[in-house]
Amino acid sequence: MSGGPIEVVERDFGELALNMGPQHPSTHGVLRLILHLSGETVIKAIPVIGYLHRGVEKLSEHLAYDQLAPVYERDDYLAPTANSNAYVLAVEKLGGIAVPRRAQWLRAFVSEWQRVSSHLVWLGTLGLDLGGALGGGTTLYMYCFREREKILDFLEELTGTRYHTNYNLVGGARYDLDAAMVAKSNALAASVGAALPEFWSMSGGNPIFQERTRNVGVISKDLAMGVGVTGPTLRASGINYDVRKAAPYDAYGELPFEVITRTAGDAEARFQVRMDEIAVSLKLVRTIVEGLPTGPIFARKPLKNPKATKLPKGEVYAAVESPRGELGFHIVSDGSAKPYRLKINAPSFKNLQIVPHILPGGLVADVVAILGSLDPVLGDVDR
Amino acid sequence: MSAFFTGWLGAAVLSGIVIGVAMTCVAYMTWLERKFVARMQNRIGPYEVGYPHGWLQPMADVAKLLVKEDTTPRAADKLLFNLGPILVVVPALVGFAFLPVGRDLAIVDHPYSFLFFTAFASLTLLGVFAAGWSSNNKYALLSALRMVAMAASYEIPLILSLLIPALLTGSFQLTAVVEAQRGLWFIGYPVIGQLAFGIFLLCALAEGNKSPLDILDAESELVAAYNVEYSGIKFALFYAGEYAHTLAICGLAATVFFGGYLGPAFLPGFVWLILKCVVLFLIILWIRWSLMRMRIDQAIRIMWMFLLPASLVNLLLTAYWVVGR
Amino acid sequence: MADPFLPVVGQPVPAAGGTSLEDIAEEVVRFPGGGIAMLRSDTLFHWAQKSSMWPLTFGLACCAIEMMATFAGRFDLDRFGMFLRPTPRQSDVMIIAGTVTIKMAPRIRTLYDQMPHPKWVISMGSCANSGDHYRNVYSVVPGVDHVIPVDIYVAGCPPTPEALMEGIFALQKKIMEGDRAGA
Amino acid sequence: MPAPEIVAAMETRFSATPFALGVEIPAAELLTALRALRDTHGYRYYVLGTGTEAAAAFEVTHAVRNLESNDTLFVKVSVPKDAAEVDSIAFVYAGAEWQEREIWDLIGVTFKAHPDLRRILMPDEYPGHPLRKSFAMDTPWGYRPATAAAVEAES
Repeated sequence: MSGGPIEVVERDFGELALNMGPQHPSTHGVLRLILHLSGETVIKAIPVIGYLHRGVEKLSEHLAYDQLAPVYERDDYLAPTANSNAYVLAVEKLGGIAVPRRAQWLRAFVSEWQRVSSHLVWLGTLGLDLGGALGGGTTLYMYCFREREKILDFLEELTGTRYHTNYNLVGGARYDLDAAMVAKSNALAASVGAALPEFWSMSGGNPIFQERTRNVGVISKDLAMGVGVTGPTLRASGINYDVRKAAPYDAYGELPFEVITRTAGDAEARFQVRMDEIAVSLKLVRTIVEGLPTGPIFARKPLKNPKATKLPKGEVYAAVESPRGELGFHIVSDGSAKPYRLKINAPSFKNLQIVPHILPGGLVADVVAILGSLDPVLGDVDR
Repeated sequence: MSAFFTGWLGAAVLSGIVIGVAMTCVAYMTWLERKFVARMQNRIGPYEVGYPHGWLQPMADVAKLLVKEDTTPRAADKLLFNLGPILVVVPALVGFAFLPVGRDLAIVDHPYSFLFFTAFASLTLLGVFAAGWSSNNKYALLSALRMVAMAASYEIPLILSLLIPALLTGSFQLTAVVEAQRGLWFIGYPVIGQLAFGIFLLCALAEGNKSPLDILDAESELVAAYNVEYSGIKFALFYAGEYAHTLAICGLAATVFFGGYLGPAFLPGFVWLILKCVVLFLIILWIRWSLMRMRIDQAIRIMWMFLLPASLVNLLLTAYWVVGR
Repeated sequence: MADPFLPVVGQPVPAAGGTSLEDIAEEVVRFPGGGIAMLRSDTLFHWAQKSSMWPLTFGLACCAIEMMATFAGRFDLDRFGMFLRPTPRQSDVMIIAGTVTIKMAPRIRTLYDQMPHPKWVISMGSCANSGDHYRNVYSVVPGVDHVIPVDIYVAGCPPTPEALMEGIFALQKKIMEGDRAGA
Repeated sequence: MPAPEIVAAMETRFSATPFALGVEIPAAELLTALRALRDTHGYRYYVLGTGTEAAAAFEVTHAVRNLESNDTLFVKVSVPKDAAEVDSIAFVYAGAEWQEREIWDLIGVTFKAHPDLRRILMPDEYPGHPLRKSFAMDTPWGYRPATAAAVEAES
C-alpha cells in the first residue's frame, strides 16, 4: 500500500471478452455470460446471474404458510405447479397434514401437463437458439407454441388461469376433474402426441440439428455428480435418478412409468431425454385419469385466516421432479405461522453451474446450443 | 436501343426506372416473405396495415424507418460506417442493369455482362465488412470476420458453378446465355445442369445470408450481426440491400438456369422472368424457414470438401461434353 | 384573392355539402374544388409508426413467456406489423415483461437510452407496473417507471396475450395522437 | 431420513450430533467429514447448500446424496456470529461453489479457500447481507426508492 497511483499493465493475450446478455436473444431471459474468445473458440466462460433475484426467500419469512404457494409459482415460471407442489409437500411433511388420495393424483396430473407445456417451450426456444429468429427455429417455435396453447386452454378450463394455475394447496388440490374434462384431456394427449413426430423431423431427425448438438457440451458422469446437475441433464449423462422414482411423492409411487436415460451426456442426449419425457408424460396423464381414485380433494377446513396455521418446530426437506430436475424446499420452522428460513433448491441454478465447465473449447455457436439444451429458467436460477 | 437511352439524360431516366422498380420489388419481397412464412407457421402475417392482407405494410415500415432517429456510435469509424449501407445497396442494384428482360433487351448488354453481374453481386460483401468493422461493436466485428471466412469458401464454388452455363453457351453475354436456352433450359441438361444449379443454390443461400447458411447473420449468436449498431434509414438500406441482393441472385439463377424471359408466348418475356424469380425466391424461403443453422466450421467444411470438388468435376464434365458436341 | 388552382395545404377545407372527407378523418385536407385528398405528413408518419412497431427482444420473467405466446401463431402480432428486433438500435417499443430488479434496472436504463427516438415503453404485468407482491423486497424496483418513462401499463400476473394486445392497441392510439412518455 | 449406519459412523468419527435430516458436526471437521462421505461412503452427488441465521450462530448446511443407496444426508455446521468463517468445500464438491457464493452473498458467512468468493445474486457493490434477520426487507438501494412512503409519493 504505497499510496501512489496504481500502475495498470495491460497484457494482450489475444483474447476477446464478449459480453452476452443480460439482453441477448438466446440467453433465455436475463442470464449474462462473459465469454473470453480466441477467434471463435471459447477459452473461458463466466456466467453472471442475479438479474432476476426477487428475494423470494426473504419474502417467505414475512408471509404465512398458507399465503406462500402462489408466490413460488412465479419462480420456475415454465412449470408453476411444480414449485407450489414441492412447497406444499414440504409444509405437509412438517405439519403432518394428510392429503386425500384423489388430490395426490390430481397434483400429478396437472404436474405432468405442465411438464409437457414446459418442454414444449424448451423445444421452441432451443429451435430459436439453433435456427435463429430468421430461420427454421422460428417455425419450430411457432409449432411448439401451437401445441402449448392447447394445453394452456385445457388448464384454463380446469383451473381458471391459463398459466400460473395456483393449483396446489396445503392439504389438497384446488379444482376437481369431471368426466368431460377427462375426455378433453385424453383428446388433448392424442393431439399433442400426434404432433411429436413433426417436431422430431424438424429437430432431432434433421442432420443439421444432429451435427449441431452431437458431441457438444459433453457432461461426464463424474462431473454431473460433483456439480450436482439434475433432471434431464443428469439423466442424459447416464445416471438414472428421477425424484418421481427415487423418492416418490404425490401419486407417483403407484404410477407405472419409465425413467428416460441416455449415456452420451451431450446436447443431443439432453434433447432426446426431454423429447422422450414428453411422450412419457402424455402416457402418464392418460394413466392417471384412468385410475383416478374417488373422494374429496381437500382435507382441511376452509381457511378463514391464513396466518392462524402454525407448524411445529423442525426442519424438513421435500422435493419434486420439476421439468428441469429436482426442485426442493428446505424449511426451518421455529413453531410460528411463518417459515424461519426457507431455501429453494432450484434445479436451474444447479444446472447452470455446469456452464463454466463445459463451454470452454467450443465455438460461439456451441454456446447457444449448450445453453438451449440445459434449459435454464432464470426465475428459477435467481429466485 | 435508341439514341435517347445512350445519352446522359436517358441513362438517368433508365436508372431511375430500374431503381424504382427494383426497390418496389424489394419492399414487396419483404411483404411476400412475411406472408409466405406466416402461412408456413400457421399464422396470418401482415394483415391489419392496409386492406387487403396488409399490402401497405412495407410502406409503413419504410416510412417509419425514414423518420427514425439515425444514430452513429461515438467510437465508430464514421466514414466506413456511413459507407457500409451504400456499398451494400448500390452493387446489388447495379446488377439489375445487366439482366435481360426480353430478346436483346437489357439496359447494359455488354459482352461480359455475366462476369460483371457476379462481380457486382459479390461487391456487397465489402459493404458488410465495412459495416461490421466500423461499428466498433464486438458482435459486428465477429460477424465481419465470419463473413471473410465464409466468402473465401463459397465464392469459388459459386463462380465455378456459374461457369457451366457460360461454357454451354460459349459466351459471357447474358442475352446470349438466354438465347442459347431456346431448345432446352440449362437446368434440364442431365446431371451437369442440376448439379450446377444445386451448388449455385447452396452458395446463394450463403451469399444471401439465408438459413441454414446464415452464419454471419446468426441472430441467436451475434444479436443483429453486422448491422447491430445501425438504425433508421441506414438500417433500411441494409434491409433493402439484403433483399435486393437476394432478388438479383434469383434473377441470375432464373436467367442462366431457367431460360430467363423465355416462355410460352401468351405472356410477355419480363413477366416470365418475374414469375421465375418469385418461384426461386419462394424456394429459398422454403429452405430458409425450415432448417436450423449450420455451425461455421461445418459450413466451411461442406464448401471446401464437397462443393468445391463437385463443381470442379462438373466443370470438367461440361467441358468434355461441350468439346465432344 | 387566392388562386383557386393552388392547393391550400394544412387547412381543412369546409365541406361543400354532401359527403366530405372530414367525416372520415379530421386530418384530411383537400385541393380546393378537387377530389384529391392529402394527409398531413404527421399523420402519415404517425400511422407508419403505429403500423410498424418493432419491439426489442427483451424478456425478464414470466411475462416474457406470455409475450412469446402473443408473438406465436394464435395471436400473431405480425398481423399488426410487429416483429421482434434483437438490437435496441432498430426497435421502437420496449416491452418490460417481468420484475425489474436493482441489478437489472441500470441495464434497462442503458437499453432504453440506446434506442433511437421515437420510442415507447409498455410495462407488461404487475411486477413491471408496481413490483406486485415483490414490491417490498430489497432487490426489486417497485415499478419500472422508477427507471424509465412508461407509456402503457398492462395489468395482470401475467397478463394474458389478449391483455397485452389491448395494451398494444392503446399504444397505437397514443402514437396516432403523437403522444409519447418522457418526450 | 438418512441411513442410520452413516449417522452412527459420523457420530463415532466426527463426534456428530444427529438431527432430523442428518448430522451436525464441529466446524473444524467439515472438510474431512465431507471428504470421507464422498470417498468412503459414496455420497458423491451434491444436493444443496444453505445458510441460516440461528439465534446465536450462523448455520451452514450441505446436503449430499448417495445415488446408489438413494440416501440424502444433511451435514450442518455452526459458526459463531462474530467470526463467521468456515471451510469451503468447493474443491470436494464442484457444485458447492455457487451455493457457497450464495450463502456468502445472502447470509455473510465467509468461506476459507473458496476459489471465487464474490457476490452472485446481488450486485457486486451491494452493502448488506439480505437474509440476515437484522436486515430490513424493504431496504432501499440503487433504483429502489428510499421508503415505502416515498414509493407512494412518487407513483
